Amino acid sequence: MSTTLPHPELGVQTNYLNADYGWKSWLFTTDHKRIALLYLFSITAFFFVGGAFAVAMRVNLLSPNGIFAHDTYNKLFTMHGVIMVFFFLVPSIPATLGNFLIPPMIGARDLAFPRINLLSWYIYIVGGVMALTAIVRGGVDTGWTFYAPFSSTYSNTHVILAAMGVFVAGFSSILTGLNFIITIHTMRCPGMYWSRLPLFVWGHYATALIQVLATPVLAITIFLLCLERVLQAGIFDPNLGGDPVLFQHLFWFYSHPAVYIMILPGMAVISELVACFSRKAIFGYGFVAFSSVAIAVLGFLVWGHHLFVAGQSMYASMVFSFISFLVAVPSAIKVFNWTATMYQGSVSYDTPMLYAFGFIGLFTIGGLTGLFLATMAIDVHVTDTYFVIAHFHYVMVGGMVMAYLGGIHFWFPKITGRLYPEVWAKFAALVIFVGFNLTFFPQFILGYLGMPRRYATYAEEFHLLNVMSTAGASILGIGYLIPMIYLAWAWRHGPISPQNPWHAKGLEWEQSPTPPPTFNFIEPPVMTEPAYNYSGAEEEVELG
Amino acid sequence: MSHPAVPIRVYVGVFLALIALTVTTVAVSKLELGEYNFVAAITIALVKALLVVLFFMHVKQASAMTKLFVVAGFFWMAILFVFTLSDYFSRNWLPRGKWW
Amino acid sequence: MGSFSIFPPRASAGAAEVDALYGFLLFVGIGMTLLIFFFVFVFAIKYRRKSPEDRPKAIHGSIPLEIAWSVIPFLIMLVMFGWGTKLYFQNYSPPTRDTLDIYITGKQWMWKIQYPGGQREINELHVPTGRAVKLTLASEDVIHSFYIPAFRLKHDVVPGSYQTYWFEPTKPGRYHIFCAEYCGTNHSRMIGWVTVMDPVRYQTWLSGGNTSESMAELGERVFEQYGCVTCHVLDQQGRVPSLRNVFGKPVQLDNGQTVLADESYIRESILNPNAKIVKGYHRDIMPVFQGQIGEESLLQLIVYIKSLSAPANEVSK
Amino acid sequence: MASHDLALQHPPELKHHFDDAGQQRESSILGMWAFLATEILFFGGMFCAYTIYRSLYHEAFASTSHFMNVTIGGINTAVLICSSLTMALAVRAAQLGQKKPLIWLLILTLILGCVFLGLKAVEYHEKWVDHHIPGPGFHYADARYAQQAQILFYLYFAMTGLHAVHMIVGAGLLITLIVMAARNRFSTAWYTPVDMIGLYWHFVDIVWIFLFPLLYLIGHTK
Repeated sequence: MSTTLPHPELGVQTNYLNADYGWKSWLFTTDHKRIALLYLFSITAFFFVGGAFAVAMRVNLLSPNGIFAHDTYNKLFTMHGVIMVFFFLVPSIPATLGNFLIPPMIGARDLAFPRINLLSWYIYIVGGVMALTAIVRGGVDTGWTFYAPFSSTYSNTHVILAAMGVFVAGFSSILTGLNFIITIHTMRCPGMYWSRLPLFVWGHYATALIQVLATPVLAITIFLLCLERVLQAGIFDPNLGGDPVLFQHLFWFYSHPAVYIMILPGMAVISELVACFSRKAIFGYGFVAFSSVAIAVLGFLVWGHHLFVAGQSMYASMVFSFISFLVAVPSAIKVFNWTATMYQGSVSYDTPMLYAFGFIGLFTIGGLTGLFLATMAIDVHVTDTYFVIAHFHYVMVGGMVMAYLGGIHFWFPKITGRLYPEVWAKFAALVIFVGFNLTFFPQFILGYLGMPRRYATYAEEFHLLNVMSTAGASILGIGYLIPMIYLAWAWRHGPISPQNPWHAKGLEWEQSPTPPPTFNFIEPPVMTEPAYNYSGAEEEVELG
Repeated sequence: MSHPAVPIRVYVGVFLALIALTVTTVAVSKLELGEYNFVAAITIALVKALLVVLFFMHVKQASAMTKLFVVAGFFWMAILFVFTLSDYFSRNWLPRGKWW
Repeated sequence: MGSFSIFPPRASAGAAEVDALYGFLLFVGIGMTLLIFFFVFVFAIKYRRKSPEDRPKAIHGSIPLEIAWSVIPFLIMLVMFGWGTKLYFQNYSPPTRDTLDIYITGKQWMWKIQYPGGQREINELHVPTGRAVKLTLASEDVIHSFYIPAFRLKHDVVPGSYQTYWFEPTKPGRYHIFCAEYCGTNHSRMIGWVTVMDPVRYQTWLSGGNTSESMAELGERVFEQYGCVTCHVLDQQGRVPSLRNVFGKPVQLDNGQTVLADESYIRESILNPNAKIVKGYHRDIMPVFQGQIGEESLLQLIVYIKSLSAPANEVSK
Repeated sequence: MASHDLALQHPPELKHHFDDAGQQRESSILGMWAFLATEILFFGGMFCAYTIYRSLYHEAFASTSHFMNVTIGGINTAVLICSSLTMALAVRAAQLGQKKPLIWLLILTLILGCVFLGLKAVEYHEKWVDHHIPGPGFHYADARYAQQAQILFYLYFAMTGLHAVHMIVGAGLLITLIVMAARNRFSTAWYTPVDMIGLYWHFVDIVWIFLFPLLYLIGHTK
């Protein structure tokens, strides 16, 4: 960071980090910022556990005949999926950045229910420990989708323990979402109208809607699955009169909206980054804000596109396909508006903005390949192949993880009160971008060539592309380790940050000290201007 | 609550209505109405639920936001029902006409 | 490895159509990606920060632009939707007559394939060019998915029901069969080969196998073995409906609905006879066979019932 | 909680991060409704499964009604409606600051809840005796419907079981309320817990209002 601004010695001031000491002050805290850090550390741990499984998978796929036993590989991809989806991606941005930033952004002293916030972290940990126990005791091999009747009758691994871990973690997600919704509704400071909410908050509001309304259906589905596994009464087993497709309906009623739980907060972060590093009000604020809610609502109506080849009625498939195209429109609106925001702006290339560039590019590819999958005849060919793997990794890793890292860098000074080393950060961003594309782009080609997913061994002609992918994965893995190291270093030894190192707009930078005190503000905050008023205009014209 | 206390007779009236409806639903189930037995049972249950929501749970006097939350819960459940059932009911439809 | 291609072998008319649609999607997708990349690069470079004091003027948006970049992509997507839906219905709705019917049963972890003539194979499927081939897919245990990349087709094989799709092979050769729905330990070994042959060689191949009985004959034995014959006396209307000339015809039910007597209907009527009652007959006469008949025998039985309706052309050899 | 640096003098029941009691009450009520929305979808998933299997296996489901104890089910419906009335009156008493009626109404609600659970246990025992617990020991008189009836009993136990769990949780919450009320923790200005647990209790009642006709009264259609 090229900042040479004189900084006040904020280190001596009381802030949320030095307000209290000792492990009790952390484990029994109700401060949303400390809970966010608890989440940050636990999520990072799960990210590296899940990442380790991914590395093992890529190693296995170096050879067409595989290296590990089939059962081992099956457990690897299952545990990679379970850990990454339920214990990293779903809580990632909301539970860390969202938890930390929503109250200061709307001018509140804390979330509406601080104790429930802490409870949600404990629930998350209990769920995580259950899933990890399942792994340690021998793993689970059903795929993260837990499809019946394989999971309910045929698998002889620790399905119940792992599934109950997911069940429990779901309640953590529900409580986080509930807390956000109520906080955003009732705790906004004077002048913080809905039309002035930062887009970060809008994105999290939409995310929270999904968390609250979709997660309970996952819970009940897993409950029915576990009960079925115990009783063998046949609710999902066709040999006893059950219908396995019903499981898929109930499962995807949650799990498709859940991919929006995973991407909407990423979009929320990118809106902040693009505005700040272009020094511009976001282009089409109303459209970007509304598109988040539109994605959240329409996202509930498209789950059937996972069932085009599963024996679903062709007519139902047709409807689901159509709505799947519809949900692409608000996503496209976001990308266009971010791009337009840079027009005539003042674009700087600080690390968070590099991640934002990466996000826009990779999410564009991820989103457009989503159209291939919404097109039913193409989906018949590429579903359950590496094409799907590549598509959702472009969205989840290329999109969400990029946004997560961008957000972590952007708010690192806010969280820690210190600056990170800019050169290392830029280097790491580049390594991650290159590694990511080398890992996942070949998988699109593999998919169209017909390589099915979840294959421990594969046909000879897929060898070259798999080797490329594994090479990329090793670069990507190193890319993720670099920020771990320099961010940990900067937390202790980085230069002290001024209150607003980026000259960013928003209450969390302008009216809250860095790092914030326990109740975020010293003076009661007031919002006196529209969001993203980077031009400093006195009177704002009506928004588009 | 920001609203004044509801008179006891309202609660008792709702209670009596609920009991009456329970008796009705049992009685109706003894009749031979074919498919309409199901319709009747669900309709009566919906009326009962509505009474409880509006009066016992004070949604009648609640803020518009609370009402929106209540409606949202049921609306999303309707999404689950409508789309899932649409699959089951159209699974045996034959493709009409030739597509090629 | 020979020349590198982003397309797998293209061995059916349907595959060419899917590839054409894929080409359209690629064109649109790459075009959109380039467009966005172009603007991001141009804006990022042209409007890069020149001084830390830069305070660019705010632009709050443009309704015409927003409408344009919502509506135009949506119209393009409508084309994708229409085209994709048409192909989907086409590939999943087999022609109603003159198809070569092949029956596939998946189990952990192999594909068992039965031909109408009684030939059986494991993990090998032989089909002739120039003829519509209809696959009927059944599973004995978990969900599998029968995937032939060269035809750009797959369908989940769901236990408890029949799934079908069809294709018309055009190019002789040997192509992959994959199981595409995760099914347990040896999922990635649940693979096989489809061999497409020209019709003459196909006939030779068919006669080469040592088959004593056709599928219909095997089915007739099942019919006798399970005692179906005691009530379903052929050519006789009694307490039970006649089975002659039922298959492929619409059936009037006692609840007023009409269903087509296809494989799924016959399957349901055997396993769970009270589910659909033919108009004019009584329920609870036929015993429930759910869980009593193996998937392969059931398929033979269905082929037998089919043979009671099909005039000669169905029985090859 | 670091409350020493707080300038504002809050009333004891007002949490530090709220501006005033109105904001806090509004948050609590909205939060409770958001929670109930998740509960609606939680049970909704099971109701959806029920609806599908009922439409697929209509007759098998109808045949099970001979084994459902409509008397107990009906009495339990009445018991729950009574408990909803007493709960609603308890909230009213809290609102008017009438401590004694509040405590007695809460106790009455708790008793009615326990009656419901007791009758439920009797019913479960009947099912046990009849071998109607899904699983390896399941036995159904009508062999034609054995498998399909097992699915109904599976749903019966899953739905009523989860409902009973909610009742047990509700009973625990009622005990907490009774203790709080006895310790004079509530006032006309602050009785939010009574209000919220009231909402929860009524919701559990509504679930039963649907369970009763769907599980007990399906037999006579044809």
